[in-house]
Amino acid sequence: MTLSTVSPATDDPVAALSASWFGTGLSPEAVARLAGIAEVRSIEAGTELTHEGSLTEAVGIVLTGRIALRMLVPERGMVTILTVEPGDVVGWSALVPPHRATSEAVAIEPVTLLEMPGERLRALLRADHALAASVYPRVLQAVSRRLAATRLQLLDLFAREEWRRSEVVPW
Amino acid sequence: MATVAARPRLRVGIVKMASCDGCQLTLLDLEDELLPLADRFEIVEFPEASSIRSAGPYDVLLVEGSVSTPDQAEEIQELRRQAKLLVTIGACASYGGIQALRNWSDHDAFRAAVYAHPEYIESLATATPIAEHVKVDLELHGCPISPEQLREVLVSVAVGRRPQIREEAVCLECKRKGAVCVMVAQGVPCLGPVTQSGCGALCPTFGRGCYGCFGPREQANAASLARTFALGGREGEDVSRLFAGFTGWSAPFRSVIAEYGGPPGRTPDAASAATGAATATAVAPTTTQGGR
Amino acid sequence: MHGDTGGTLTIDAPGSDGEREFKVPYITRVEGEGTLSLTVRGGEVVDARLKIFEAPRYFERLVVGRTGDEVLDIVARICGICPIAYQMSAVHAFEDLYGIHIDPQVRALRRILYCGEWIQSHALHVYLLHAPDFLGYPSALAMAADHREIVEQGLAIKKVGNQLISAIGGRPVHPVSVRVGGFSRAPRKADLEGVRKALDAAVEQARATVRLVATWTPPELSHPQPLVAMRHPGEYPFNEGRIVSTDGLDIAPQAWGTQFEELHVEGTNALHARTLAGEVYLLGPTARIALTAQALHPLAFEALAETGLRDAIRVNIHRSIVARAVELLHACAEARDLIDGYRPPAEPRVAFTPRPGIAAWSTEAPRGLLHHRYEVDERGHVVHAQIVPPTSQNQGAIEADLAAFAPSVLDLPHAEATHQLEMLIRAYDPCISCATHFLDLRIVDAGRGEGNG
Amino acid sequence: MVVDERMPYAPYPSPAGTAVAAPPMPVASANGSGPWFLARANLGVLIDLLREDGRTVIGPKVVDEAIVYAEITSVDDLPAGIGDEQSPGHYGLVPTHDRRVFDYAVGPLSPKRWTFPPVVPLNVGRRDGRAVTFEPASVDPPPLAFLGVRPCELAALGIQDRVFLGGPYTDEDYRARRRNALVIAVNCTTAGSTCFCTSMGTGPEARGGYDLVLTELDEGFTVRAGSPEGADLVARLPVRGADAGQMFRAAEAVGKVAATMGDPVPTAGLHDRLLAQFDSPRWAAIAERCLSCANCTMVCPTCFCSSVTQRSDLDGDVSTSERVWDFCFTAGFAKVAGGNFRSRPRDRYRQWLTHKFATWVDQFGTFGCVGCGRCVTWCPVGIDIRAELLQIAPPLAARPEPARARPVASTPGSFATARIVAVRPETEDVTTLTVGDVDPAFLAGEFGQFAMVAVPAFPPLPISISRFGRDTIDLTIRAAGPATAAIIGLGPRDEIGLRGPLGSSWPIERAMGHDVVIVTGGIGLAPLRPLIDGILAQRDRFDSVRLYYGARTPADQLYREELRGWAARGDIDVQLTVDRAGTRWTGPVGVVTHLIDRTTWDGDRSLAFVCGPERMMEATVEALEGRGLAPDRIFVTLERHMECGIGLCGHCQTGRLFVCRDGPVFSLAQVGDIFGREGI
Repeated sequence: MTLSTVSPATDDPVAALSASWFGTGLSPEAVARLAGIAEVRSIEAGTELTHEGSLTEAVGIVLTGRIALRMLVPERGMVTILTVEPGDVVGWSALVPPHRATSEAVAIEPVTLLEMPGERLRALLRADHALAASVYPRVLQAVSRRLAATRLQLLDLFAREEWRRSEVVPW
Repeated sequence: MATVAARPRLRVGIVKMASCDGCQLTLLDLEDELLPLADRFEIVEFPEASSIRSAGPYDVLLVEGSVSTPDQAEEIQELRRQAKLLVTIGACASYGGIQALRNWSDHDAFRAAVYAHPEYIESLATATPIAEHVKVDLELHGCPISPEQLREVLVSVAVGRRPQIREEAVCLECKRKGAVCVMVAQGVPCLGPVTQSGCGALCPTFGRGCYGCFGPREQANAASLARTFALGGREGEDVSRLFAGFTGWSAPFRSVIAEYGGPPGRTPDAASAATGAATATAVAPTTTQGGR
Repeated sequence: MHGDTGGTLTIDAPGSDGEREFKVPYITRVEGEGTLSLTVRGGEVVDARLKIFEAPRYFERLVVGRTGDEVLDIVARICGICPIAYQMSAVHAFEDLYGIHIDPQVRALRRILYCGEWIQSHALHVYLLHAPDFLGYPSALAMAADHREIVEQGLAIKKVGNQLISAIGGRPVHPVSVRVGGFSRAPRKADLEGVRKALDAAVEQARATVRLVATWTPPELSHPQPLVAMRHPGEYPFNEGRIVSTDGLDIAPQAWGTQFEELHVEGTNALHARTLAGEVYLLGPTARIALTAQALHPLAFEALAETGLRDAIRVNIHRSIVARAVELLHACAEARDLIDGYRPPAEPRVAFTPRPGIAAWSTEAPRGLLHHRYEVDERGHVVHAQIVPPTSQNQGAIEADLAAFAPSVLDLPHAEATHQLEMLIRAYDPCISCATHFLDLRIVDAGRGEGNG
Repeated sequence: MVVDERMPYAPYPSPAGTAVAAPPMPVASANGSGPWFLARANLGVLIDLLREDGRTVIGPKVVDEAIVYAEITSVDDLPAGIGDEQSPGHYGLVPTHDRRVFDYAVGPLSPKRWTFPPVVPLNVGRRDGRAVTFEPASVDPPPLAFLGVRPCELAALGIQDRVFLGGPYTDEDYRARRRNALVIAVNCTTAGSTCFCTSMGTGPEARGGYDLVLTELDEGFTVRAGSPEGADLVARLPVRGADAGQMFRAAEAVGKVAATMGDPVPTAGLHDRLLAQFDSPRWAAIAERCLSCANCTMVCPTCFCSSVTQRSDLDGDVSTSERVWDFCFTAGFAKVAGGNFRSRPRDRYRQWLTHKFATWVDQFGTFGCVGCGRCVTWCPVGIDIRAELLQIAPPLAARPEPARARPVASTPGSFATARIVAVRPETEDVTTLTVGDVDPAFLAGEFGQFAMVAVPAFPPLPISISRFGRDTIDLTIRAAGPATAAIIGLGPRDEIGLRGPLGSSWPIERAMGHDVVIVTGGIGLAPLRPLIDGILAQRDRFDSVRLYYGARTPADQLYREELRGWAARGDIDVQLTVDRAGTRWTGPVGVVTHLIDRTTWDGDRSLAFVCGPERMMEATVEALEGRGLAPDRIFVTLERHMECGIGLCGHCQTGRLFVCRDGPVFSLAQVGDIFGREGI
């Protein structure tokens, strides 16, 4: 039901990366180095990318499609708490010890993903501080934005929302 | 500011090309201020009123009339060289005047229709505004010009300021006077909305439509007014005749006249030209002048 | 030619029989541009030519295709000094053809309007153009240095004339209210109050004018000429009356063409008007005074009598200034009477339907009889026009007078002689702008050594 | 936002003792203010009285084939049995076959000619060597009495009072002339085809600003006084009390005239509609016809522009200055040394029209137009501003604007009963009531306004109106307590009490010709639904339209069918998100900003309408500002405890605002730093 516009999928990692929110603003060198270890993956709808608690093997950037982050809630079953939309990062925990997934990630639409293996990416960033200096802020930005959004969700605004209502409850 | 005594008298010339002398006369019509003006301006050239002749130079040269003979075409060049400030006075000098109606016609046919011996007639095919020949510093419009505006020009030159001549439609003077619009209330065609003010909305206040003797005002939308006349049920020529007057050769009016089939009586025009020519070349003495 | 100065003496090449030529390359203080060239051989005038280099404007052609009302606006532009004369001859021509009978009050208004034109035109000529010749100044402005009160009096009278025209026609030059059938708007009595008051003073000033100009001694000349003017029983001629002459002519105002014509005259390039008998004749104040003085306003008649110059006027054109002054008084006095009797007409303008035919009429312009003749088609559009202004008719008389007058100045210093000749021409108050459209322009270069070869 | 830019009921009070714009005197003091009856035969007595008082009487008179204001010396000068016919570009007199003297619409002249004359001397400047002096011209206008002033002209006088006397600097010439003029008005019992005072709210009945007001009947005139001077005058007139029949016939005649005029210039939102059209191609089209001859401005009774001209003696040592009428259509008006700011006629016409109907409001608080129709009749080429306004800035096609009615019930305590015609559950706890038999004022309500809804025994609740039907309105209510439960519990044919419509509204007109972004959450969609209806009803008047809607869960989305329908149209980008969802939901999950963050559209040409919980709006505003939207183009709602709904109880006061009266819709610029601040 959404009519969101997405940059067309491509098999060329460089182009894909540069076109993504994550890649824009990175120096050509940086893009080249990251692209060097990246590959474009197509994922079927329904595919599980990670399990909650399992090792995160790769950092991905969603090019098209949508990935749901889900958690198991006792008595309520699986609950989608967030969707990762095109341009955003999935699997950031691959960069942060202990590299364990914080939720289950499931493709709820066919997804194309630009994927960078965690090991090699970490090695790359350790070796190249300049590259690290330009990549980590982006990762932080993605994470913090997600954090802020999650807080708003926590407020459960609509539940407590009193739109146009100032009812004085009579005793 | 220095007083008159201290100020040098400015040399003023008044000359004419093809015209009726009415605009020069307007200077003499400033009866109350004519002599005081003469105290401040040295009128070094005014053949209509003085035997003193001069070749300039002039601080201010007032030029009446349109250029319509080869001599005048030469003469105006020399006059321009002699004049610090060249001011044209009247519709002839600014727009060619009524005689510019001939500009629509084949000159030879026109001449033949008027003169028994056209080969004798030395005149240009067109009667044209001064500004088409030399740079004009200021144009005083009107047929004739407004004494007030003439006065304003002389005063402003003497005092050394820019003349205050309003750029607006005749309608503003008309409404300021509280006159009732003849076009809206009586259906009389009126050029006031597209005509430069200065006459004091004379015609509308005298119960007839403006015939544009002060010429088109800036941004004159003559085309729209003409359309309105046409919607009022007039035929092509009866629209063009409204604009084909003393300032008909001005660009805005000219294009309307062209759009509505040219001015009445233009040549070639089977009906009138033929008649005219016929009488012009007929034998009887009374008709030798007739054609003219 | 605006650079030329006064007259010049040219002695012909050896071998010619010593002839003198007087030239006034640019006649000043007249309406428009003209030149005089006079050739004298052995004390006898062999050629006198008043030539015009005023540019042609083709008026008879400009009115073709136009309606009566449009013609009124157009022909006014023939002359900035006597536009009303042109409107009057034209409007009466069309009303005569269309069988229009105008309201008596409209008729009165037209006389008042014409009075206004006579007043401003005569005052202009008497004080600003002609007087300097008598008092010896190049211009009225120069004259004002010594005779300011005279010039101011002239301007004051002239102003009243302009006020009259403005009150009825909106503005002194090219007034706008005259329409076929009447006026576009008739003034309310109140509109005339201001000028009515001014007329009291003007009448007195006009009286003084007659006395003043009567005292000025003109150059000697005794040369009576045939005179032509309009005459109307009981009123001084403006718009109506019959064309009469000292030779007993008496015809309707439409009938000018049956008794007069304009011809190519052998040896000149100008067209002159002549009676069918080939006579030259004189129009204007002189002729009117001579032919219909009895119709003058009593005040004017009395003033004329006082001068005792009635006969002198008849024979010496330089005296025309007196005739003009008398008419000035007449116009002021009559305008005053007419305003006192004026009641606004119920309808300022009567409706009419154009009909085809010949529309012809004559009226008395300040300078004399002005004849118009239009061929009109069934749409009321002019297909052909003829306009015969007074100056064109006076042409022959002017040259005849020059021939008669020249011998008396031959012995004067050349410049003075030339000046006197120019004076003579000015005495006619010639309106060259008016005349232009009928004068042949081949001699446009006359002023530049024409006659030398 | 609901500014009624039409003439207020009482024009700006004039400084003069006379013609003070007081609302009609209450019936209680009728003995002091009438109504009386003046027999036709005695009208002359009134004129004579005024002249005896030394006043020049300026009244209707036939001059040059038109009825104009001119000096009246006797009753015979009045146009008895003469009326007029007017249409764009045409005016003509016609016999009326009766003896009435005021049976015409307005002519080309108005009292402006006397209160703001075309030419007024300003001063005489003198120079003597080095010394200069300026001697101001003295103003000593003769005492006047205007007779036959129409209600629209009273309004015009009020407007010029505001312009010349209502600011920090005043025009003393105007003050003097105004003070010296007694105003005797006449209610309109006839209207020209070019009249539209009903639209501008200025007529056909005088509401104040007069000393006396007459209404013409066959046998005479009913008379009311509007000032002490008027009352004194009546005391000297041969009048008797008007009988009920006369009063009825007078009221009936005026009422009929109002009906014939209708509402040719819907003024709701006109200010914003017009300002949104600066770049309309229509201006050039008008300039094809417009002669820029300035006749419209000169016959306009409110246009007040002028220029100063000097006339100096031959030495330039003495010069007199005059103020002359001059207007935005003349060449010199916007000229500077460098050139002309409005060289093209299209610029001049736009300047005039937008001033009259928009910027005048910003400057002086009312329209600059009183609906007299003069500019239509006296335009030589017959340009009709009524038609042009509809062309350039048409009103919302969704609901043709009914004549504006003041709510029957607005003050606390007064409720108009309405009947529920349908009940529709939206979600588990949200229900939409469709309500009929409502006060017409509701049908004319504006998008975003709310109603106070009451059922006996419960406190009234402010409920936003979620749809304007032809003869019903929708109220979408969320069960959140006993009162809401009680309302939701009602069924068809049950009655409820309504007050309103109240509060401000979404400025949809300002969005015309722009991109529209609507961001909302939860039940915040309800007050925005009429806005969406309005936009979709004339989609072509707007550029891109985006709707971002967040709900708690898919099941909490309102109007689900309509959301699908909107998305299916393809001409509005509908993006939905939820805070949490089960596995069956394949749409986005997360807060609304989550949807905006990565979008690429450009906010320069956008207006945003935001409604939802304040925290959600804060986050949204941040995201929108990140998109380049200026604070005056972002509209939010404030939620406060509202009881009276009209800014009188104080509950909802927030900073300098009463949310119920000034809001609930505000531009971000309006609320400023109040927005999102704790504890205010």
